[in-house]
Amino acid sequence: MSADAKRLSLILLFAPFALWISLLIILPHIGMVALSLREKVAPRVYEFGFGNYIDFINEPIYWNTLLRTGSMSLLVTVLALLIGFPVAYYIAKIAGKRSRGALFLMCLIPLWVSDLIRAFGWILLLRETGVVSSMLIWTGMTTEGIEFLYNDVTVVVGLVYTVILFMIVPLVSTLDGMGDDMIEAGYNLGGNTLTVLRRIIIPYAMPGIVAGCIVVFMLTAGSYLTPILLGGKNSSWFTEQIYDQFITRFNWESGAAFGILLLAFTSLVVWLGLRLSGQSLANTVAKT
Amino acid sequence: ETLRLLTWGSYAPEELIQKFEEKYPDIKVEVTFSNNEEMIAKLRATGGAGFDLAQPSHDRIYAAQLEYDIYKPLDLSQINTDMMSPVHLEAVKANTTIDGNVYGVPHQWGTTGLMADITQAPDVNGWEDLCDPAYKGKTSMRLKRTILLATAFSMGEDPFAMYSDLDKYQELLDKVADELIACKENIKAYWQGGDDLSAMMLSGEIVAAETWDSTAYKLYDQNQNIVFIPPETGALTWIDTFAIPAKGKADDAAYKWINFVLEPENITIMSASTGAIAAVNGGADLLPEDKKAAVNAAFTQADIDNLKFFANIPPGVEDMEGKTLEKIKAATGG
Amino acid sequence: MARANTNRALMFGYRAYVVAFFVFLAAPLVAAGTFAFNDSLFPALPWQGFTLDWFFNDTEPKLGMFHDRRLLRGLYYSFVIALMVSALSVAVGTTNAFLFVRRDFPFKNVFYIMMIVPLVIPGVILGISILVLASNIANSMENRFGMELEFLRPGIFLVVMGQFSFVTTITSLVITARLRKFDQSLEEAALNLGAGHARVLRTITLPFLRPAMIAAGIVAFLVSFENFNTTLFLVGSESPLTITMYDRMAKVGSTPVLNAVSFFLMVGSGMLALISVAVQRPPRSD
Amino acid sequence: MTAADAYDLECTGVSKDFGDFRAVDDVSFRIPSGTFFSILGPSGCGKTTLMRMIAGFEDPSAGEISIKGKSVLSVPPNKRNVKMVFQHLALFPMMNVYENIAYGLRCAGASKDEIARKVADVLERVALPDLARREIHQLSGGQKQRIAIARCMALNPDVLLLDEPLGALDLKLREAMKIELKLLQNQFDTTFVYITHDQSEALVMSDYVAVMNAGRFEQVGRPEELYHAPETAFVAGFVGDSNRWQGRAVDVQGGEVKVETEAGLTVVGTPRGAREIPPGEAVEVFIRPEFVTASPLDASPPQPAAENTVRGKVDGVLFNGANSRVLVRGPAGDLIEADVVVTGGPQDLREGDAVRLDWASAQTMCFAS
Amino acid sequence: MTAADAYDLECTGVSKDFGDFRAVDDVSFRIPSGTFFSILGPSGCGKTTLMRMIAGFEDPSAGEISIKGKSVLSVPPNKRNVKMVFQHLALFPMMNVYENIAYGLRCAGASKDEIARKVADVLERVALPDLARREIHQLSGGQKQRIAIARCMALNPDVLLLDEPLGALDLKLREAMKIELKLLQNQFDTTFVYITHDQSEALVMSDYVAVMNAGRFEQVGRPEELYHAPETAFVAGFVGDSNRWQGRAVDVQGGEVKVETEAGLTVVGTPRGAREIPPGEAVEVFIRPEFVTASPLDASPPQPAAENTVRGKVDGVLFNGANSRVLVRGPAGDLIEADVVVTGGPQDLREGDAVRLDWASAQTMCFAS
Ligand SMILES: Nc1ncnc2c1ncn2[C@@H]1O[C@H](COP(=O)(O)OP(=O)(O)OP(=O)(O)O)[C@@H](O)[C@H]1O
Ligand SMILES: Nc1ncnc2c1ncn2[C@@H]1O[C@H](COP(=O)(O)OP(=O)(O)OP(=O)(O)O)[C@@H](O)[C@H]1O
Ligand SMILES: [Mg+2]
Ligand SMILES: [Mg+2]
Repeated sequence: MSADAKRLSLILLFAPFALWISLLIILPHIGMVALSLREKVAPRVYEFGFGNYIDFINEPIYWNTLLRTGSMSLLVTVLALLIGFPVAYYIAKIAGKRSRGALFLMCLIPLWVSDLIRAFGWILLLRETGVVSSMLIWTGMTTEGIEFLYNDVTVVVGLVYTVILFMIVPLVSTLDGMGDDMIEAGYNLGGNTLTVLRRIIIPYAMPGIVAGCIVVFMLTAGSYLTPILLGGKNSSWFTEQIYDQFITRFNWESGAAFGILLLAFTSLVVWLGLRLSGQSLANTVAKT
Repeated sequence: ETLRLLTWGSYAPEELIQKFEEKYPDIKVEVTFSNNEEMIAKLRATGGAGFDLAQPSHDRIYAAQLEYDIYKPLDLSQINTDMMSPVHLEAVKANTTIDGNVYGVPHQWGTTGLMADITQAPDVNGWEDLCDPAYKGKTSMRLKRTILLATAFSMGEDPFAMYSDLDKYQELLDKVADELIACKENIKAYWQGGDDLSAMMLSGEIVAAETWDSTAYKLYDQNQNIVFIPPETGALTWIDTFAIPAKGKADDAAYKWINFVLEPENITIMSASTGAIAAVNGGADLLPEDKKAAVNAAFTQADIDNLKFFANIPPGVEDMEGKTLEKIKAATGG
Repeated sequence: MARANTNRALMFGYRAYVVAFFVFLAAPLVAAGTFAFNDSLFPALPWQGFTLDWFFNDTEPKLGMFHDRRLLRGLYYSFVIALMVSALSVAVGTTNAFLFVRRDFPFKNVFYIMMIVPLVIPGVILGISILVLASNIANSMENRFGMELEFLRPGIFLVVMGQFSFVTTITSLVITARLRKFDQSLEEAALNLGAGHARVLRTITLPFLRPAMIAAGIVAFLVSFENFNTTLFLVGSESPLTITMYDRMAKVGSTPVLNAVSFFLMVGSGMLALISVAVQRPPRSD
Repeated sequence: MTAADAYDLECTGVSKDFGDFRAVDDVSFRIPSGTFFSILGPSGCGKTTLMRMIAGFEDPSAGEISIKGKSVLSVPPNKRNVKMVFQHLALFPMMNVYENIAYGLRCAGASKDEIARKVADVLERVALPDLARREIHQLSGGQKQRIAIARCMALNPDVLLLDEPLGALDLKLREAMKIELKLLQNQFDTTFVYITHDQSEALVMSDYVAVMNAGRFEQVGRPEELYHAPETAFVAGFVGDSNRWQGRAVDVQGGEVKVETEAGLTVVGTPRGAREIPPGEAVEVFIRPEFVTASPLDASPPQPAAENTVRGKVDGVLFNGANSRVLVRGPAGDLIEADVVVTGGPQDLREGDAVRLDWASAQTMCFAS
Repeated sequence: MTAADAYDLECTGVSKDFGDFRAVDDVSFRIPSGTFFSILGPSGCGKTTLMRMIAGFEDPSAGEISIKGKSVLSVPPNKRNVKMVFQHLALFPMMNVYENIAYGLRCAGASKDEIARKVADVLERVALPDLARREIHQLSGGQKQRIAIARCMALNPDVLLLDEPLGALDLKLREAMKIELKLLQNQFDTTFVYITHDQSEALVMSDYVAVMNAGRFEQVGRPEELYHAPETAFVAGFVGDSNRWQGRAVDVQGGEVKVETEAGLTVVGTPRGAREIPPGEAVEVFIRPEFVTASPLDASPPQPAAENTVRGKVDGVLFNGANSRVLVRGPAGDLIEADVVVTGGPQDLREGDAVRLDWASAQTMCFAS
């Protein structure tokens, strides 16, 4: 191929990528930053300023919600890791060749339906007159219906449910790449189960763990339906604030500011996480 | 040609649409369900495009039009205004006229009040009863501006009167917020739409709630113990209107639809679906029989005289109310 | 099996845990699906008997999903949108794969990270940022030139763009992974055997990528079909199914017809998922 | 000290079934202290399975395994003092060289100083003292090899197991590592059990070699024994190169067998192996190329006739320095290989030359088949 | 027909630079029709790069490449009648055997019948006539190899290039394929250019071998020439095994050099290579193990003294059948290898035996270094 043809084909290949990233990702975010810096002073009159951000700082409701969203997302991430890791390990290392694929597929089942249906399913199960409560009454463990919905525990459970696949998938794929001989070498050299887990399996799976955690954290912090539907009167999730600003209060300017804040906040957490674990975005998320 | 309706759930019953399409075979009707806030939000985003007919409440047109210019003036000559009950027509016109242009005409009206299962909660008759510890964990309300206004009324204030003095209104809102936060523990959940409310009520998970009268009537159908109760301080009354988005592309079809649903036999079908009363002369008589019974069971003449119509929302108030609602939502209750 | 000290009790507990996990995974779906067959107006206990009305009945109040025009229309829009999104994102994913696997250019790593980033941006933010940009452009075009750019207003186009913006990351990663496994000497071998570049692409490279492209397309289709967060802000009057269902739930009243739709979707996506597994499975050597 | 103590490793009647497939079938052997012991066999014959039982990763279905005279069947793998070098080495990629070697010492609870001392010591002994801080991916193939061995040797194992550790290396390096491994074993003076399917590795390095086939040991012996006195046809064919013919015994007398091969050649050989060869029996005949003398028909004076003589034509000369060979097409149309010396001079055999092949019956091994 | 036509492939002064790294440096050679020509060199010496230039996948930075006497520099790779067998064969996994072979014919626009006929024909010639409908993954390693060759040969190339095609095969199969490849080349009578870093492959199969190092051709010649008369130290070391010492020429006379090695040994050898060896010059000395005779010190009657004699002790016996070897620790403490015959009898050398090593000066190659 001649140099010119090479250059031309490079440009042709680069164009869709550039259009996609610049028109759909970069420009919209710049636009959002710009919008968030507009202060509304009167109907149809706006000024440049940081008013929307100042409002955010001055109003504890807002930053409390952001912190709450962040900390609950972290909790969900940790839980998803703790619950998902043994399952991923089972799929990758203990299940037979044949059942491995089947189990992996079963993990993906919840992906087949939308958030909405999943939350809907949980509501049917957990409401006061729902399946679980009815079962408890039927078995005589309680006489009155119990309301499982509308509390933080349910929200966390629902969120863990929604995101756990995104933890399991990268974990399975990194653990899959670890030869059995690595683990056997760990035992052979005298390690017990705990040592092997702590010194060999977990360090090896680190890129997968970090990738899973990043995706799970971002998805949780950005989720909307699950906390709203399962949290009921006590949900207050930051995406809901954004939604309210945009939709129920038509206040795009502060909605945009909130969006930027959410993005900045979650990015900060992810960056810290990468820092602490000594990984980089390219060798974790990209690999899996 | 397509008529794209932006309206409330149940404001476009399948039966009527089919009938309409039979009558005008070249028009197809597409419906998007929405609520007051979303209607404005959607039309704001599109600059008034994307829909051909919207149905916001009468108090939500003026400010939105001033701020975002999302509706086009109505051509009253194309609308069969003679059918409409003059009281409602004039009320709506008064609320939606800007620079001499009229932006809305009435369609249906209804109230927001209370609903209770009288066997479980026999003495609910004021907004404050939703916070009665006797019904702890068994009541519900909708966390929207309606409940702010209702609570203000139940505290003996008149929020509409304070719209002219926003500082005073803010004070009132703060008091209302305290009240509602205190009440939060009593609430099972805030309902979002007619459905979850119905489900909770029918299943007996709650025994009393704020409600749209239409929802209450529907439940009355299924369980005669569930009745609509106009609160002592007066049921809050809304009128849903017709308004044409600024960039609607099927005005003709829109007018046809308006006139079509104002025809008496169609009103009955419509009201059967919405549970609300058409804003036409003798609207209540055009209700289906069962609904009529429910209305009659719910309202005495005194209640009707006590109706509180929503006043226009001046600019800025929406923000104040929004923040108050967020505060209530974020407060950690039970 | 990579375990030493296989303690029977421990293994039993472990297996039980895994089983419990899968029960947890399946529970809400089973619940949502099962109530589709409950002969009641509300998706709740008690069980009133088995019925298929919520699929096939054609009269109110038990209007079955196959006779519910709005649901069907939602389904149709979802389908159209998902098709467009998967076609577009697979196409761009493929060019991205070639770009990042085959080409060298300055700042490649930075661009590669940029390619991944959309995956971790909350969907809500993607939705609103695109909405904001599109309406800004549309408004200013209108104010300056009096041009009405309808497609920049909420509607199918923006929904497609919004979903495309992050789905493309997924398809790019899937196809890139496959292309990395491609042994470039296959292309050279084809050239060596006398094929021109276009023919090599058509007969060697694309057939090799095809399983990944199909799988990526299916994933894109499913993700698009289910997407709520991004779509919510960009939807116009043509609501896809999830939005229709949400409206139904929140604004009208959920009847078991929603369960019927859920059941239908589970079956549909299940089949798609199986297809994607089937195409990705390497041929058995025997 | 009991007699059993003299053996580092002892297996008695060890079998392993996977479902109804028997991977290892009644294997017994014992290895004296300080020996380099190889297990040689084709792919899939059960070598790895046997080794994994010794290391404790599989439980035998039957039989007994003892180390230093003590049964280890109930000892978990991390408590057995048998260390293993894995086929792909299984160095931990997330640790550097130092940490890889220190891992086992840490597990054993050694103190920090002790670890540092032992790691330095073992690195010294594998002649890589400066590599402690290297990451694994920075090592060459041969260095990785030695680190994998060092990691095990730091723990002073009773027995070191090596599962085809040279399989992944390239040709030249493999040659060099063969000698190096042997020297390392000498140096550490530990019992090595070495698995391979490459006969030249087994022959070159080992004190004893066990030839394994389909789960069973066919023969255990010193390399020379296996090469010169194979007890089964399998061993004769698997160890070293051979011309190999199928045939039928036509006459048996005086310790010699006369065989007619399928291609129609008649050869005289000696019966080998445990089974008698009655006349008429189907036999396999093996003759190593180095025992076949090839001489130009015309030039050479007739040699003192060997028991077997065949005339043919050179079909090809495979020059390979000291290991050169000719392919001769015999009268029956079959190819016979014979080692020759190629000096580049005029006396060398060339393609198309007529040749005579001679070999002795003593070196012609016949097995009942 | 011009003289150049007699050469299928001709390279003149070909060089290739990657950035400022020169991968191929001024290489010239020509290959007569129908020859098996090997390029032998260590990893990274530029073999693949040279071959890719011939196939047209890289453009030379300088020089000329002609096929059948015509320059092909401006001919794109898909138009050159030079076919290539890739290291990992590059069979198309999504096509079956038939389609793989048909691919090139289709590109050339052959008719359906013609394709069917040619595919059947070439499959016949590689002795796999029944495999047309097999999928690639159903083939064994050796079969794949032959299909890859068939795929090229179906197109009647002027030259077939093979880039280490045996590299991926396992040991036993590689041995068998060596002979098979040679026979195939005979059969097709096409010029083969074969790349390898395995000297035994190059020696066994080739008519001519070019030894390549660091981008340059060190020597081109028949296998025996390279083995017995290497022109450079590199060739002497790379082709065949050798004992190799660094040293210094202390005396040069009568076509012989006396060298003192670094370890302190004194050896007499003959100067080789183009460069003169003046006294005092640093030299490298090579002696092949098969030219070193090892005899037990006590037992054997003194042989007619060779020019070089050393006494030592056996450090190890590397038994490998006909290719057995002893490692002898010489007086200077260095190890010397000598080929021996190990029969398993009492006369065999054993570890610890005192031995005498003898070798002739004629076979002791000295190069100025
Ligand atoms: N876990 C297992 N389950 C069932 N069969 C097995 C298992 N492990 C090994 N086998 C079978 O046992 C036989 C012996 O396997 P093993 O790995 O011991 O062979 P090997 O001699 O090491 O071969 P290679 O030289 O290829 O490594 C093989 O046929 C293999 O398929
Ligand atoms: N595209 C390239 N860019 C830069 N350097 C290259 C390129 N291709 C090859 N080289 C360098 O050129 C040298 C020769 O490479 P080449 O692949 O020809 O070696 P080789 O002799 O085939 O080795 P091997 O036996 O390992 O295949 C190597 O040092 C290699 O790193
Ligand atoms: Mg093995
Ligand atoms: Mg190469």
